[in-house]
Amino acid sequence: MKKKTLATVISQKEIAPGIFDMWLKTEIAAEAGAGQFIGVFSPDKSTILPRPISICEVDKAQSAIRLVYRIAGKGTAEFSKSVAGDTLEVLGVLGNGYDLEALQGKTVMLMGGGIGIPPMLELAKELFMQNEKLTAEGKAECKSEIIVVVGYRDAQTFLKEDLEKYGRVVIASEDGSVGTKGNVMNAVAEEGLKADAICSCGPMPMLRAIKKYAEEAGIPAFISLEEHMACGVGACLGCVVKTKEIDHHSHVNNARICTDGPVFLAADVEI
Amino acid sequence: MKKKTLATVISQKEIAPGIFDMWLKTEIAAEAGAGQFIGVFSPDKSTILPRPISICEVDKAQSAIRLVYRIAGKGTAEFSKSVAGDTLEVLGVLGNGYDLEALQGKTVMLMGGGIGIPPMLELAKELFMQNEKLTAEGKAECKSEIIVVVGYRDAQTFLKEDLEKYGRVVIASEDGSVGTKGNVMNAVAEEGLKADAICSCGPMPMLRAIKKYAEEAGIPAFISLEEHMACGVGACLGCVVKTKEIDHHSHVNNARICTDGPVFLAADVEI
Amino acid sequence: MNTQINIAGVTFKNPVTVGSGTFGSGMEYSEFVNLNRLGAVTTKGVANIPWPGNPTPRVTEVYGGMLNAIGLQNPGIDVFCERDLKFLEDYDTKVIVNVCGKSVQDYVDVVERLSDEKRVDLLEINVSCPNVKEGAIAFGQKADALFGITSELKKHAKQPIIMKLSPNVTDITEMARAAEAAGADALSLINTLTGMKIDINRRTFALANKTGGMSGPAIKPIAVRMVYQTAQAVKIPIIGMGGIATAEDAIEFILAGATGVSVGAANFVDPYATIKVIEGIEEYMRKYNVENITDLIGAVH
Amino acid sequence: MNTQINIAGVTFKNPVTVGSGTFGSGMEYSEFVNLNRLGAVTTKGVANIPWPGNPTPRVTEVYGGMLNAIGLQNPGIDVFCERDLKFLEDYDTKVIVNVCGKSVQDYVDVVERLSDEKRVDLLEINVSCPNVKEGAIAFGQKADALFGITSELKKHAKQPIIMKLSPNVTDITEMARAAEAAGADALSLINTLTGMKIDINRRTFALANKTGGMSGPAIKPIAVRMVYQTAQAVKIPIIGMGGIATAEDAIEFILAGATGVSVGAANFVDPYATIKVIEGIEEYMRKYNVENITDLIGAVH
Repeated sequence: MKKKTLATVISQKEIAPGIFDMWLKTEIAAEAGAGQFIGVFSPDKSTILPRPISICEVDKAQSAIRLVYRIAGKGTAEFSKSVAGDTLEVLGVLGNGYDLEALQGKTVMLMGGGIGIPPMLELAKELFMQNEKLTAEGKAECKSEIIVVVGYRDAQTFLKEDLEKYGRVVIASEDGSVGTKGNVMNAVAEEGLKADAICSCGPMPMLRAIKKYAEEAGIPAFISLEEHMACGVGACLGCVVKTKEIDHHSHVNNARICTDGPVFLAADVEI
Repeated sequence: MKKKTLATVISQKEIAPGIFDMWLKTEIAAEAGAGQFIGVFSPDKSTILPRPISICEVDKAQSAIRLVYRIAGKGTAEFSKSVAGDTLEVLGVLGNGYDLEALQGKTVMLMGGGIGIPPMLELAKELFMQNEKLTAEGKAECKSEIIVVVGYRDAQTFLKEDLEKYGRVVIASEDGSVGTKGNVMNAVAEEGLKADAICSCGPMPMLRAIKKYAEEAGIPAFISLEEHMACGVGACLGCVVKTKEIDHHSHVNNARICTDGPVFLAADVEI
Repeated sequence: MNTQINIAGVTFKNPVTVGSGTFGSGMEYSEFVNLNRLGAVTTKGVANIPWPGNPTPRVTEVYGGMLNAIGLQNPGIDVFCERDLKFLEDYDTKVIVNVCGKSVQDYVDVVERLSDEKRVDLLEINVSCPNVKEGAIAFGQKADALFGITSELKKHAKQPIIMKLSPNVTDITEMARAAEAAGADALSLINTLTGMKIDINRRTFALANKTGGMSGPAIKPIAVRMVYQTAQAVKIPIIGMGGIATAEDAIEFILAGATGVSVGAANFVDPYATIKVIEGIEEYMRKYNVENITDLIGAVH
Repeated sequence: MNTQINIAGVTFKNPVTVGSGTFGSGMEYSEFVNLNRLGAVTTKGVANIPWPGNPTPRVTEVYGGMLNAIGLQNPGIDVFCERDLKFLEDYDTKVIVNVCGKSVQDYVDVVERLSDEKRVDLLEINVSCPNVKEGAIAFGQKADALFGITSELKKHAKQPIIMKLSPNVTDITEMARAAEAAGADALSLINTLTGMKIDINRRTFALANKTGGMSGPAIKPIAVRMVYQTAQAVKIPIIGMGGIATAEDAIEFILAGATGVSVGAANFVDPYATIKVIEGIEEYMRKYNVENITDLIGAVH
């Protein structure tokens, strides 16, 4: 069940210029999974709306959620100042998340660009754990092969070590300082990567490229979309994306990113 | 020179229900004196204006100002949460303050009611120090006799011990739990107090009673007025009081409490 | 203690409803609040046919508030009746259906379609949405046009009608009087104020629609003023709204002359806001020994 | 880098001035800021005779802003010329004198009295103060009345005149066009929005005047929208204002179409605000390699 509740900052540090890594202790963790997000409220009352931040990692044993986010404005700047012991109001858990079962038995490319990288970590982790579970159950053939392809701006390769725990990590950087010079698609080409499915989060041009690539390759791409939101729970109709087919909620081909998404099959949305 | 600057909270505690006692370290202390005030800004940006708070005590050696204030709304509620080490923006020093020389050689009643009591402390202290200086200079006949008359709501006699360091303290309380039952004027009557001058701060009905009493007794009463303020520096004309004579600034009998006051000779203002 | 109020013959258990468009039809927020506790649910605006709304970005934040330019996206009256009204059948709360259109006939179509719907207690006529280009707002900014559409709808409506007024006018009382004269049963105000935000780094408008309707705590003083002025000008009841986030805000509107109050953008800030407002009003009544909430309506004047 | 702008033939060293009534005539703030750095000082409104203003409380705070009902207290034009204009003689900044009145003749008297004052570069005509009961605001809320007073003042004024527009209108462009058609040299907008606050514990109005003019960051989106709309409607320059507290705010107004910008209530929040805005604009120009600030005026449309 969604709720608004008070979370406690366990730790926070800046892991790259303007990019913060915060662990929050919150009951919301119990229901949180890969591809979902939470709304974080700024302590300053001049900024009133929750900031949608994707979940980077979940530690259910500790009731903790990890957020890795970029300062994008007043709200994020404000709560980036929070330190261990401070409290923050949060709303969640929000959104649909990735369907792990649909990825069983497949080679999956997890493609993250920039601040779209963090949600790939929880996804990699959950796929890795699903693999372990399947092996234990004697269904090793249902395991997914995990290839993580991440695109950075420069040598600030935040979360790289975390990602490497769960699969092969291929890197691209815009300035060429690490891995393939260019973006994630350049890395796929350079490394000759092949996959049966793609999961991705990142800037719109990257998602468009992935949608096109997946269509040509005839494979499904699950992409996580971003849009300005107000309520985060599907009521305000602020964050919509055009869909190919008439959807059951809007009846006007406008799916709500916050509740029908943020993860969509690329073929279903017009981006 | 007035300035807006960052002050550091040295300590803060609640000394009576809803009444807070805060010491601030700030360069403004160097120019601060009895009867003046500073503007304190709330850390929350939904409340934008400075809160005018009268100075309760000044420690120039430590560059510190003591404020004792009541929570009156969102702004004061917000900065009452500040703890040692926190910073607060302040504007000051503001207002004219009391003229200590004018009180030399006189029996002075310092009359404070409720949250008008705090400024009486710095005034008592400065008069006490003036007395010591005059004695040292061999002008003991110019000393002031200090009688502090303070009116509380109940037995929560905040600042009583501090005041007793500088003069005789006579107490009234509305519920009769301490001293004279009633207000400061009741205490004056009951104790048969006489004075050559009055300095006062407190609620408007009390100030009106003091103005009347002083007129009848033929003595000067210096009263400290309060009004909603915006700028605090005399520009916005928000906080005016009607004056008996045409004043040199407004030319329409409207003195500015923040700059022409807050201390006025009662006979000069229409309250 | 009696928190009941009456709007055009309909008794609400308390004065608290929601701003149209901030609460869907209650479905999404029913996960957070017990809808039975609300005085009424006011639904998202519905038109005769589905409307796709505006392109994104549709929402953006401003100091103490937000701008929206949803453009009244809605699935049309048929889906609304089958799905939204059906959903509300399970709840013991009044239902105010917000009606939008681009022409008088559009509004008439919806009003007539709803005339047999038992679940609909009141109709709120949205003639003041700043985000729809085709005409609708014109009804809300010209007194004669407002008079015209109000009297036409009164001929067709089975339920009492509430005219929702735009604050983007020179004289709100002129509009209020026109609506009252045309037979409106109640008024609701204010709709959003037209605002704009520019992203100085990208040098673009923050909203695809350029302008958007401003809501949130920032607009409350303007809303309170208009409710007060309107209460002095007309006899029909007012549902006050515009920046209500707390019980204190709601009471301010009631003291200014509002009979009902709507929690709008505050739902986005705190999904429990409606319940907190209801409980806070009760607390205020206890504190000041107010027996009937109606004693507070317009008590400051 | 060139930050100079031109309003009706008067060159300002930069676009930054202050909202009338928020800065006195500069005296009080000269303790905080070097007035020589400002593009212009806009003085507190002055009438033909001294005005006592409204009773207190005159100011109150609201979410993200404040309400004021000073009621244009001023010492009258004689004292103003002797004291305020004399004070400003020592500074190298342009002077915009804000003029108020209760009748056309009142305004004419002040304008004529100022016609020989060398220290006055521009006149700003306040026909939009919401806190004065006698007529003044009517000039600002009716296009024909605005046209009338503007053309009358143009006959008497030696300095260029800026008509200061009220935001409390249905269509700001109608007012702007009327002023332009009547010969106004420039426009300034927005004046304050009429608001109200009620103290729910005392059950009284927070202001003695009941209503007050709302200013502060909360009103910025409405102001930006009106500046943008006005810039599309007229050719004369606009001084934009309404919630400007930072350089980012000022640039937003310039991109929306303002040639000059005024820092208003923000002076109360931060007495150094004007200087910070000036420095921040320069920083923005450096960051984006803007050679002339005039390249930014109306750049988003």
